[in-house]
Amino acid sequence: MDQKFEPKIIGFLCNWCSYAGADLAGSSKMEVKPSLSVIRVMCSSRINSNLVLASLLWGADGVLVAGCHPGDCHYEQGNYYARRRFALLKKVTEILNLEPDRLQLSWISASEGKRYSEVVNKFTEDIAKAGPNPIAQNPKL
Amino acid sequence: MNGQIGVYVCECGPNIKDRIDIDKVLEDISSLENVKVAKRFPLLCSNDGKKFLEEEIAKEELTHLVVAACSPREHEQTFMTVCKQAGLNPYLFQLINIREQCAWMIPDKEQATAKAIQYIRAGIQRVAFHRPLEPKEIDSIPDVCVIGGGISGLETSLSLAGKDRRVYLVEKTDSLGGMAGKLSKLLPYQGSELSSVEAKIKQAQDNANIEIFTSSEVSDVRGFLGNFDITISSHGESSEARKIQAGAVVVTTGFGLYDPGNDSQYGLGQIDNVITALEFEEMLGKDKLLLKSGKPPKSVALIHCIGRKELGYCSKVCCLYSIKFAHRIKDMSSDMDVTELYMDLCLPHKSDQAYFDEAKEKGIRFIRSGEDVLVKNKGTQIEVEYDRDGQKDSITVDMVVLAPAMVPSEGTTALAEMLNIPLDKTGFFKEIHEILDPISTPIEGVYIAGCAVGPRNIPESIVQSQAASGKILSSLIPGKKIKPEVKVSEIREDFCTGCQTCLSICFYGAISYDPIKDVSVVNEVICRGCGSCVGSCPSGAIRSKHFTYPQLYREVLEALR
Amino acid sequence: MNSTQKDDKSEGKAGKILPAEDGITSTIITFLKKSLEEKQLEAVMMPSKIPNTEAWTWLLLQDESLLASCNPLPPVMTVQGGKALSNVTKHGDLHEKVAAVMRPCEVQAAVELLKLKQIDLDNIYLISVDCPGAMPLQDYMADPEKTTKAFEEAFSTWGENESVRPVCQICHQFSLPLPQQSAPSDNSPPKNEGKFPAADLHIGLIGGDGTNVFLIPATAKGKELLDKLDLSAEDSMANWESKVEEIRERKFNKRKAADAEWQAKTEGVDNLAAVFDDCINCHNCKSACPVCYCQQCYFDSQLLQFSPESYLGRAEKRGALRFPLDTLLFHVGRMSHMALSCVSCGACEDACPMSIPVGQVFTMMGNKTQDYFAYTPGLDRNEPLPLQIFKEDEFGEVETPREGAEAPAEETEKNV
Amino acid sequence: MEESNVLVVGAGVSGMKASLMLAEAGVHVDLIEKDSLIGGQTIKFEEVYPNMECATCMVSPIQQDVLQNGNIDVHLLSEIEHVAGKAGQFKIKIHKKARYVSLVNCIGCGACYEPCPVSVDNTFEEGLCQQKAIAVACAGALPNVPAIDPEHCLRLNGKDKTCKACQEACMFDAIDYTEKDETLDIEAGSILVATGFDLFDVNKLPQYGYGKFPNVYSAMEFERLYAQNGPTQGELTLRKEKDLKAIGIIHCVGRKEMGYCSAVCCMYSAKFAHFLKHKVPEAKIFEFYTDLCIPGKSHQKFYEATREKGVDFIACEDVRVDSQKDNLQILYTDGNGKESTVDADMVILSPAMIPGKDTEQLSKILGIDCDQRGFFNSQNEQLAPVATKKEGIFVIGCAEGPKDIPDSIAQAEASVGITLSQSR
Repeated sequence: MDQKFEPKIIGFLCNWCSYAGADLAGSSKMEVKPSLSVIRVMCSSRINSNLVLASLLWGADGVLVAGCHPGDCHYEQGNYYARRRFALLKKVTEILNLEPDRLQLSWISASEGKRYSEVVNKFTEDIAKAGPNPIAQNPKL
Repeated sequence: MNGQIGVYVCECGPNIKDRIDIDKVLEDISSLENVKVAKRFPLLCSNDGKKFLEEEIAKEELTHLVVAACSPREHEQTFMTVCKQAGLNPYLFQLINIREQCAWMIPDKEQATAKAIQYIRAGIQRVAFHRPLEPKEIDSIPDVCVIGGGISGLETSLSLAGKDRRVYLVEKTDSLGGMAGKLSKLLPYQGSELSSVEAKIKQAQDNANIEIFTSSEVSDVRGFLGNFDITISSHGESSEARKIQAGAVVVTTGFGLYDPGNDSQYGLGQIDNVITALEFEEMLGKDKLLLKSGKPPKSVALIHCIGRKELGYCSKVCCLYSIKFAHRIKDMSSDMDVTELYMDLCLPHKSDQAYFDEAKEKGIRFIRSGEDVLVKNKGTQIEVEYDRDGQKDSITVDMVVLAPAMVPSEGTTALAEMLNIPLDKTGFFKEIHEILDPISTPIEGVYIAGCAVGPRNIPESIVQSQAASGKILSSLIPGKKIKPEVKVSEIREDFCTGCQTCLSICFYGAISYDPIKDVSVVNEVICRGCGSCVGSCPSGAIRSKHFTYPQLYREVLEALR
Repeated sequence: MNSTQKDDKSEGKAGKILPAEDGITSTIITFLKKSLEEKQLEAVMMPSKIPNTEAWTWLLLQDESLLASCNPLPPVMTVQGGKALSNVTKHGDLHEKVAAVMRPCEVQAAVELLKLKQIDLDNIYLISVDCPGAMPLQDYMADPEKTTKAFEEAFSTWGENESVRPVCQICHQFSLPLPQQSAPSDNSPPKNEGKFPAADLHIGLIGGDGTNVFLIPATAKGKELLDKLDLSAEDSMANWESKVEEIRERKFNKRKAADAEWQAKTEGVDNLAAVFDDCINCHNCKSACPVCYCQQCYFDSQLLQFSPESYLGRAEKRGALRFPLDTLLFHVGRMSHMALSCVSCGACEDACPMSIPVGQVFTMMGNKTQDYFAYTPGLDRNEPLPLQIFKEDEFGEVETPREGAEAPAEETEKNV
Repeated sequence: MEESNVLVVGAGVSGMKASLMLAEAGVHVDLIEKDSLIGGQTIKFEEVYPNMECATCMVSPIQQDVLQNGNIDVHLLSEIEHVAGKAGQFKIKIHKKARYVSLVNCIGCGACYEPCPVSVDNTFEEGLCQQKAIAVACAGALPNVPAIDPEHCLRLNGKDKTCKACQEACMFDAIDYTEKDETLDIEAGSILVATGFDLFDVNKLPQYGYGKFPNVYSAMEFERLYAQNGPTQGELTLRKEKDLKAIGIIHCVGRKEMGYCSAVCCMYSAKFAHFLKHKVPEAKIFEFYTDLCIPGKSHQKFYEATREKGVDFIACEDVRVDSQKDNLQILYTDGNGKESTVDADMVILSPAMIPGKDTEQLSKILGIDCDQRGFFNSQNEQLAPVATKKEGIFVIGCAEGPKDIPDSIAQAEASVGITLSQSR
């Protein structure tokens, strides 16, 4: 594995809380690792295994799904459904040991710029420790 | 596609210029397929910038626009307006956030530049899959159906009815006025409740634009904001159901009162001269306080919070009307001995405490009695046992008045099911957002006001009724069409298998099932575009406009390059 | 969401014992004939052998005479019964009373499809039959006679049998289905906690030594049918029950072992990839799967078709890109779509031209995910599908915790 | 008459909601706000009861909508100077203070803060941190444009007429020292007054030891101390370094003096306990109250949930704060008249809501009454709660009296209801 491995992480952020939190991190000039590529969606409940799994199997070193804290969802219940779907996918990858630790679900509110930077930087560190996603290496996939 | 995409990078003064090597960015992307031009500009959100973009769109005959600048939350609207003015569909545009989420959070210029390039490439990929979206316009009916003819329903109807807006006021009982009509005096101050309510009833009856249905109930509601089909059926078996159309529905069905039950600790129905607040109001109405024996009482105990423990909430108004009772008793005969037994005094309005202080000055006794009050027979009198900070104590009186908690009015559950709106754990109607939107429900065009939503006093109920009117008057304007959300979900019939998973998930009831085609259908007027349904659909039959799979996948793939 | 209303009778503790003088099959056929003759049923749907061939198929028959060629327990499962029934009733119920005689896993599939609005059971009597398992389709095609013999052997002994399909060897739902056990640690099979059983009527064969058939009403509907046929009785089912318990115990432990084995075999990217090495992307497993109900599969759709550049890009990163493409995305994706509804019927494995043990892998995945969500597919008609509901406070373990805080969901009482 | 234009005074959550509804109805709105940003008090809260929702997440979309709405003109640093005319045709003079920073040119990069030589207490942050003489009130302030504080700016207060540090740092020539206060003339059919509330000055009650003991905090100070977007980014770093083993929250501070209950203190005090149970789960938390005012259907549940977390609610009277060595001491008299004491490392005072300081003056300008407590008076507290004795003028939210956010919003929506219904 090359020395300075820069993880490629996909981050699905909900428009109302997490994306706003990311903006706040930026406007507060907090340092956030460039590893994460933000993809904005209206609500975390837009996200399902079709998107997360594809990202993982196409070589993402990590996938982050982020939304409003439970109870804060701009659409009232979206993040509860998102959590159930994520729980299932996470379980499936755990059972197959298909890089489950590369999938993460975090609640980040619009005022949590600090938390956003912490979540992203921590996730990046963990992934960096874990190394590149072996799936991305495997020519059979 | 052979599109002509224009890419414009905003220097944003030093903010982007100093932290991102814009020339490198331009060099990288200008070579990309479908990119017609790639340029930089000092400040695109400035008037010069907007003018510049507008000219570029025309000059370069752009089919798509990509702007790399600040967060969409800052200026997406700004640039979409520019597109409109330049005659380009504003949804064929993508704003790339290279300031907040790039320049400002990545100190290393090289890294920041690389990130910017990646985001812009993704944007170029994505925008190629954008579809032009046109705002829809739907006709709407301004008329309103108000369910419940209490003070809230009356207030709502009166503030809504007008030359170009009919109101259908449906009341279950045979008369208007509701609970407030049963009260003897305003609280806390002078002026007769009755007269004010009667005045409103009169106004409603005289208003040609208000059609009143007493002894009637709404038996069926279909449709959506601006277009409800409603059936009103009268109790009298003779008369047939009446079908009306309305643009909105306001639920003002009020409340019921907690029944302590006959064998309860309060001795209601067991012990003479133990009565409920409502019965007491009737006495006050007649200005006669009499015991069963026909003699006037010498002492009265008013017990607060009946049922609070069981129900788990405070009914907000009991403390104050109990104090009102005490005042009235003292006004009738100042030598009468009056005691109030309360758990915690709830005096949340600015004038409440003064009213309470006056009561104390009049010599009314207040005892913090805790939850466990026991009412017992004591010869011709009544003994009330209570627990005062751990010490048992008791008083003996001639009359006991119970202040029962407010509970949801009967029929609430059935009505909620008919309207497809939720109830909360207390059984009252649930606001769509308890803090920000206390009048609305998940079903757009269906509003809730007054004690149907929870315990409230009269002014609060009136405020809520006026608020419901505000909601309707600002959204359902005669002759004006409704403009629903544009970025909504859309179901592709050829994919849909009719499993109706999306129906069970949509919080706003925007999805219905078409049994003939055996597919689910999104009502774009109701859909708010969250995309929950899209996430729930395994076959990908639902497309969330502007956040489609192809669009998101292009971003993913670009990130993984 | 839906409240789990319990049916009056949850488990067939009592029922009717039919003596099977001239064989079990004909006893069952006679019972169905009787129901048709007495117009308690208008039609019967069950497997039948096409005359002068070895082919098995489903018949929706009204003409009693055709019953002769039918068999409630064919040696193979050519088409999953739930799927067959869905074909018939996808667009509304049959307006006449019809009995569908199927294997328990087929009944479970039917109920799962009911929840997915792909089937209508209003006028259907679901009749399940104790199932010794089915033979691998390949074996049967290779040598029908031998395979049929082997099946009859399994059928008569109900003992360990290596010749039935692997998923059948470890199937603990071979009789009246029971709820998924929610505590995977516990190694004893679950007891039925009075959930609404999948079938209306169950035909017990186990413990009858081939001389007795047990008619066990499982729902009010099933009971009513027996009443109308004057077959209501309170005969003890003790024999059947005890034997079923015993077999269930055995098979359940086998299943646990197999689950562990398959988890090990699929552990990690390389192992998992190896299992699906031979996949030719024909998607037969999907087509044969009863609970893969989508008419247009996401993984066949153009949503997953990209520009040549992007494929080149992927090839570049990996050094090579395998075609058929995204085999794992398809299989793991399919798991995440339907594992919670998988009834371990093995139809997929039978359908695989490359003999990939797809049925066994999915069974393992089904068992484990269903444990996690404490959900049993196709058992309780009132039990909502796990992905259509939520609790405000659950699955905290999958969230990154808020520093110095308990799971946010616990923050306060919320009304829903 | 057709409603042409409405003046909304105060851009708190009530004022913003009312403005948006009117705009939706096609009515033009002039929204004036005396501060340099919109959002009012709500944006200072980390979370709001009873569902502990993130206030920023709730309010920032509303702020965005207001700023981007074509029918709403927002005038910041502005106050009403004079009102003439009557309903349907009010003529209003607005005094608009100079911001010295152009809302058009400035893009909120913040490059100007650094070079400014002057540091002053950040009032938005309750003085818990410093800010420069040119600054935005807080992270994420909307509009995201700083203002110069003429009182402290060396150039503007004359201490150093040559200083132009910020101007030099600005790449967008957004800064103009010559900008002057101006007077706007606005015509409006109706006026909605949503000027909100202030909090009782805890300095006036020495018995609570505020100012004397550093670790006695006011409620609003605590809100900012806890806030993720606050001066400490949510870290509970006290004025006097101390690890929190016991915290006392004192309700009804100023209730006796003001003569009314503020309706919200019990709930937000319980909310504080929630916060603290998250941050310092092992710490003991005491709530000192006279009467629990938790009206409405969901509040008691919240209170009970708080108790279940082990928070100690004590009904008591005449509470005082003293100190023992480096410990704070809370003395009180319980229900049976018994004197007791509790040690604490931190004390939070929940002060009464009081009328905004300009209320009386504004009432004179508008020609409407105040009640004896100094809040605006409505026409009829029972039957016309948001109307005033003067037709066309409405009071909404806490300007009319203490209330929580939903009640304020209901009043905002109600005032729109009446305005529109009368303008038909």
